[in-house]
Amino acid sequence: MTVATEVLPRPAGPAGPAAPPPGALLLPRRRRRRLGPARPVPFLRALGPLLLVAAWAAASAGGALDPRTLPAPWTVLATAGDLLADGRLQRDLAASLQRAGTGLVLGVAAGLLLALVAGLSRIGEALVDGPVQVKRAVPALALVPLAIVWFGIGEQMKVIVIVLSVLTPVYVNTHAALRGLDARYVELAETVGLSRGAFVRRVALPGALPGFLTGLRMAVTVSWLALVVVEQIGATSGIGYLMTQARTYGQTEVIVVGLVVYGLLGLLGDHAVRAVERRALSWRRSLGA
Amino acid sequence: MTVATEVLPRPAGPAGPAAPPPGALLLPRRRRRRLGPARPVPFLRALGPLLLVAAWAAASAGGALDPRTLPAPWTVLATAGDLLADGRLQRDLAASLQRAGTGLVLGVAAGLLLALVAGLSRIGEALVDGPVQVKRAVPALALVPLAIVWFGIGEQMKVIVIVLSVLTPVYVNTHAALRGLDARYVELAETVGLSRGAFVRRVALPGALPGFLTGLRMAVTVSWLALVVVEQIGATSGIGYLMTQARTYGQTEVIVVGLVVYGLLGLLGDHAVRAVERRALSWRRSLGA
Amino acid sequence: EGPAPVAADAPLPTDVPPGTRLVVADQSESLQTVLRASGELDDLPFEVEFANFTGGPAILEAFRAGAADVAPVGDTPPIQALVAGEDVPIVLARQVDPRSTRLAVAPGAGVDGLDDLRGKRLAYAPGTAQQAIVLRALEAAGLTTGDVELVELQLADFPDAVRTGQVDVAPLLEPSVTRFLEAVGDEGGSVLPAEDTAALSTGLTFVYARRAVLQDEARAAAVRALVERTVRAYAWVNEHPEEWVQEYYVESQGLSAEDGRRIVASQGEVVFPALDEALVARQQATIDLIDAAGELPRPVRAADGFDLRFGPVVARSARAAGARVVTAGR
Amino acid sequence: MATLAGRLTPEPRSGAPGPAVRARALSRGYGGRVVLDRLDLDVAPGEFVALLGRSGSGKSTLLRALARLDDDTPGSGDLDVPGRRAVVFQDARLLPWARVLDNVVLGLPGAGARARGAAALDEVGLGGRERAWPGELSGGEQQRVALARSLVRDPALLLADEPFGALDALTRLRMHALLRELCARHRPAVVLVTHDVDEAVALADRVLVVDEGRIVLDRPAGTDAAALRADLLGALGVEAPHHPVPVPTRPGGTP
Amino acid sequence: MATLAGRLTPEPRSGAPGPAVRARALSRGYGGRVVLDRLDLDVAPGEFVALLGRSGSGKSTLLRALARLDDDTPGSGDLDVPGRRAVVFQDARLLPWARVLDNVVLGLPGAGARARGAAALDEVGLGGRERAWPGELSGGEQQRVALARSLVRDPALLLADEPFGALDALTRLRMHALLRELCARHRPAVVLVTHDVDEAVALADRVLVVDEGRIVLDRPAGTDAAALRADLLGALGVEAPHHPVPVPTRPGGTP
Ligand SMILES: Nc1ncnc2c1ncn2[C@@H]1O[C@H](COP(=O)(O)OP(=O)(O)OP(=O)(O)O)[C@@H](O)[C@H]1O
Ligand SMILES: Nc1ncnc2c1ncn2[C@@H]1O[C@H](COP(=O)(O)OP(=O)(O)OP(=O)(O)O)[C@@H](O)[C@H]1O
Ligand SMILES: [Mg+2]
Ligand SMILES: [Mg+2]
Repeated sequence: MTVATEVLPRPAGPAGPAAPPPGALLLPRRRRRRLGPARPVPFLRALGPLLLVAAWAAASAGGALDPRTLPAPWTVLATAGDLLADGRLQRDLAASLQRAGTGLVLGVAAGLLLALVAGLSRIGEALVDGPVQVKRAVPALALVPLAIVWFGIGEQMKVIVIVLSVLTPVYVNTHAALRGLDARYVELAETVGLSRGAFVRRVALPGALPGFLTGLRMAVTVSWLALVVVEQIGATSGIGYLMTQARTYGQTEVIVVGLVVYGLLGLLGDHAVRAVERRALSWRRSLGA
Repeated sequence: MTVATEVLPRPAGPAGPAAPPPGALLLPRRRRRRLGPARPVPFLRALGPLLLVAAWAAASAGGALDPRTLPAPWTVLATAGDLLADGRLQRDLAASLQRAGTGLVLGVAAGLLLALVAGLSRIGEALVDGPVQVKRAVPALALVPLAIVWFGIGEQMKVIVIVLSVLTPVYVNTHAALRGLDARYVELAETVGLSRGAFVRRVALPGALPGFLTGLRMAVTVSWLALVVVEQIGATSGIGYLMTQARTYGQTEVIVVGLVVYGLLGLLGDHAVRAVERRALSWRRSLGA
Repeated sequence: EGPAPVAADAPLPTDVPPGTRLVVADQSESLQTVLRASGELDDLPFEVEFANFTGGPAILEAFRAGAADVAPVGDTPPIQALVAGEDVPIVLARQVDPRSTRLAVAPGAGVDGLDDLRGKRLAYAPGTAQQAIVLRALEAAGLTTGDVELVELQLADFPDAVRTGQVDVAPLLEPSVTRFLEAVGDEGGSVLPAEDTAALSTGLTFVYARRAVLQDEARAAAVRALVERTVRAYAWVNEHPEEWVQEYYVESQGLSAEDGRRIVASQGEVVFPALDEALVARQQATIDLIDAAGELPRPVRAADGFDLRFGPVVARSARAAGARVVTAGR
Repeated sequence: MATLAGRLTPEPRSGAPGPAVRARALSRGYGGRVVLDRLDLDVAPGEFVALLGRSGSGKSTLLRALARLDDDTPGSGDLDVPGRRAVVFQDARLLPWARVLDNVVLGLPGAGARARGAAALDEVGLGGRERAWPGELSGGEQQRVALARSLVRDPALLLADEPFGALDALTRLRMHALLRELCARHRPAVVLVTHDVDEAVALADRVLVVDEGRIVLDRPAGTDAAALRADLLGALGVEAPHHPVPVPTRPGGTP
Repeated sequence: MATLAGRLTPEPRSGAPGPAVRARALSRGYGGRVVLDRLDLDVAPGEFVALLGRSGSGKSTLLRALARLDDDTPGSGDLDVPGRRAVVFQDARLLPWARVLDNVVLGLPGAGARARGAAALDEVGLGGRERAWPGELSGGEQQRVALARSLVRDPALLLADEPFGALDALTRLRMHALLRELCARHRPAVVLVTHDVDEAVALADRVLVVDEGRIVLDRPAGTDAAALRADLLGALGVEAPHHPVPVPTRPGGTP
């Protein structure tokens, strides 16, 4: 017979091991799950990106990386410093943040709304789902000519293209989550006589929240990626514009500064949504919790 | 007191309403859910796209749509006919299908694997998650120069870029689903002494399947969208190439043929994954079932 | 850093050893098609691989990666290469009718000549020949970039933008010029007279090659052979415009024959500017123009971007094929 | 097993207060398998009916039909039920993302709802746990929250599917008392599924046993409890013990 | 409530067969609230222990600790348990995406596993439902599948959390018989949580009552059942009825 032995810390004190301690002692205990991940370790997530940067630095220093292909991290830092000293990076970031932010907010709202319409009624699904799938399948670049004709070349067009890009991951994930909502909760909602609005608020939305948040995580990066496309049109600032410009003249360091900014924003955005997720889904007892 | 009355069909026969029918009768009954969508209606999903096309046709016929902006459906059909007669559309489709298909298969496998690694171990997550988030945040266009340097300008590079694009939605969705896996099933797996492999096969994968399939639905379209980027480099065929070319010469009809092909492929791909979904998730009793 | 100066007198090798291979970064399959259509690909003394690219930046990236050896381009990508510190000297220049680029004016924009450009919105695409054209138009009108609104767009978006009045003026090529006039000609859309804008464009396109390739005996000889054949091929185009339209625009690019003819007609006769100091000066003028507009990240020298050893090769081949050799003016 | 009781009451349609529940020839089944077989059932307003039956005999299926939650289950028959229904499911069915109190007051209108909900929680012994997540409750606590959810409502028909199954004897008695109070206050028709014969005898006006999709025993409670108990156990296939056990009606401690 | 029993057996470490379960000063709690309060427990190999207690008294918490499933629950104490454990959870806990038979044989190695699983399903009265989805089963059927899952295993320690709660009297008796058979075959140590005093008395070698995180009653079963029954009900706060009820050991119908 296999016998596993576990010895937990006992309270310090005069009482020997035979005598029970004076009061119940609730100490945090180390998680030793055999399956599934261990307890989260703070900052461990930073390991991957740090290793990536370390490998990059090593390859650059060792000469394995042609600096014209991928400049060394310090070169990129220096370039970033120059761009900051110029005020260019700040200006471009501010412009892009505004565009991406506006597009993100509107796009997430639109995606959520469409997902609710399509997820909760057949006729809504019939009308909404196909067009969204088509939109999703169509390259943003190819929509630009239409967007120019219909919405001009100003901020409006840019925000609309971002909204359309952001909308789809939110829609797809929220819609799938709604469709996967446990039918037992819908039954419950019916028996307690929830109105449609209350059903959406109390059951549909919280139940689909995990899916929505996954969609949101994708939407955050998509809003940034769309900048590369929209800031090629009638823009004179923005991080996408900066990168297109730099690509024209092969300014690899500037491109890589842009990429690093994208990467950092991606990590930050993801981190932010995960923080929201942890709070909003604190009720969940799941593998990752 | 509100009294709802429901009258169901009775078996035809000599027995009047007072006498019970000769045997229990199991007839399909109309679903009348107050909350949540009604029973699925076949082909209803086609309504949205059909309306879209109808609106397009009406606007074209009525002169509301400038044919230079968006040619009429019949013009596009005629152009598609020409391209088919040429053999060009078939050739481009075949080339793209092969690229997208290879990239899709490899990318889905890679995304799934990485999601498992990151979802089931902390150290795996530390190593994998950050870099994938960074990758996800970085525009594909900006990766192309590096891809050229490392993988050349041939098919290999194209497939790798597609793989990288496809990987992320599969990863993000599967990872989120794994993390959301009900801890009670993990406990069960531990008490019945499942090995890690069996746990993945019997618990983790089936439990994360809904998320994975949502990721797959996005991956299918992403594999096509990536073509627009990769077929700008070293390609002389493919639907992305076709569209880039057409854009150079302002051949709006050809662009729209490309868009329609994209839209159709998007709908088809989505349909296919949903069909798989319906079968694979037949055990689910959910809102959308 | 910057590229090392060219040893102008170093002899250009002529022997192409067997097994020599060149990768040509083509654009829209133009070089490939002209060589094949004119029969110049037959009995080629070296192996060639054509890889198709879209846009100058992508080609530059391919050069940088060593994934391409030679490429045909417009007149500004070599400037970008210089700015980027890439050593890719020009080995062949070709010129079409500069009047092929027209300035299209949106309906109601109120532009009848270059003098009316002040305060207008001009379509602008950095890194393209059209960039220089717009800047030259401003120069000709005595304006600076501050006197107008430059609207940065992708080249492919120019026609839509000017047709719908998102910009007032945009440089267009065929077949867009004709389509533009068909679409909005009767609403007041127009193109400025060809004579007024003839001086804005150089009509130049180049073939350039990586320095490392030119420093390699075998591949330099192959480039030389490629230059000779390219010159002959374009001379063939001059003689066989209709076949060219069919082979290239219709067969390869999928345009209508009508559009193809329009393009070929607008381009006129292909001539070959001598690869000499005059051409270098002309290119330097373009560089200075862009630099003066504050659009160059750093000033560069045009002379660094030519391999003049190819000058005699081009001239000889052109004359032998019956094509005109011209001196670049300015 | 043969049908012991068909219980065909005369058509009450054209009278004043008809039955609260009226089912005629109610059939339901899954995948061709018949679960309810032309079942007839009347429950008068205010009547308390206990439903017993083997595991898998169709009790929950019947309750789901009475709750009109089985629109996608194949079947046939006539059914009249009141619109104001409350259901206690066999699983506690708490929304995992809503705190305990929010689960109790789910769908309750009015300003006083939360106060009533908190009072109900207190009554089921969960005062102070208002802000707990359902996942932080023990099995019996979850069941009591589900019970509290039906206590704060005012249904014309209460359908309860083994609402006391996970409770210890004392807690169970307290919950019985609460249920009786609810009945006294609002006089709903009640259909209670239970496996506990004594519970059925103690609480109900009438006891039914379901088997093979039909009602095989239908008896008023309250006359001869011992005989009823024996008959019930007999209908359920268990040899009855010799001595009937009166279930204590008052818990030992304070309620 | 005062501690009625501390049950401190002399240290058995240096003997031959030590206890199967040995817990010392086991404390567990959630968010600072103590649920298990320095609890000591020994279960001998092959011993059958029934665990009673009010709803929320910490029975499941104790079982989870014995199953070593509570590594993330704060607490302290010493615990020795065998490695080969089988657990029947308070919820049936079937994988919803696996068919019934796959749920039963989950993690079972060997070629004969499926045959044994099918046999176990047959024993719990679910022969023919092998390919059903868990969602298609009634509450009691799900519970029986969970029971079948533990019947096909050969544990040194069986932890069962109200495994019969959703079963009718007859089915419950049949399941008792199956559990007894399992015990006779493999002689596991058993800790069974139940709310049914009679069930505890009928099945267990020893009966414990948990209250306020401690064991307040620890008595061998089998001597005076009536007295034990009364004491148990007393410890649970219920006034005992006058006549003890012997639970029938044989079902009325054929098993
Ligand atoms: N969705 C379903 N699909 C197929 N069969 C089902 C479904 N739901 C219930 N059944 C079957 O119908 C029968 C009756 O189920 P029901 O839930 O009504 O039983 P019950 O009397 O409530 O049993 P229990 O006391 O175990 O809860 C069972 O055999 C069950 O397996
Ligand atoms: N995850 C948790 N977080 C906070 N409190 C918890 C948690 N799990 C259990 N509890 C609390 O601990 C106490 C003991 O719970 P436990 O599940 O052990 O009770 P139990 O004796 O099994 O009750 P029942 O008979 O109702 O199942 C309960 O009051 C419960 O609310
Ligand atoms: Mg049931
Ligand atoms: Mg419990």
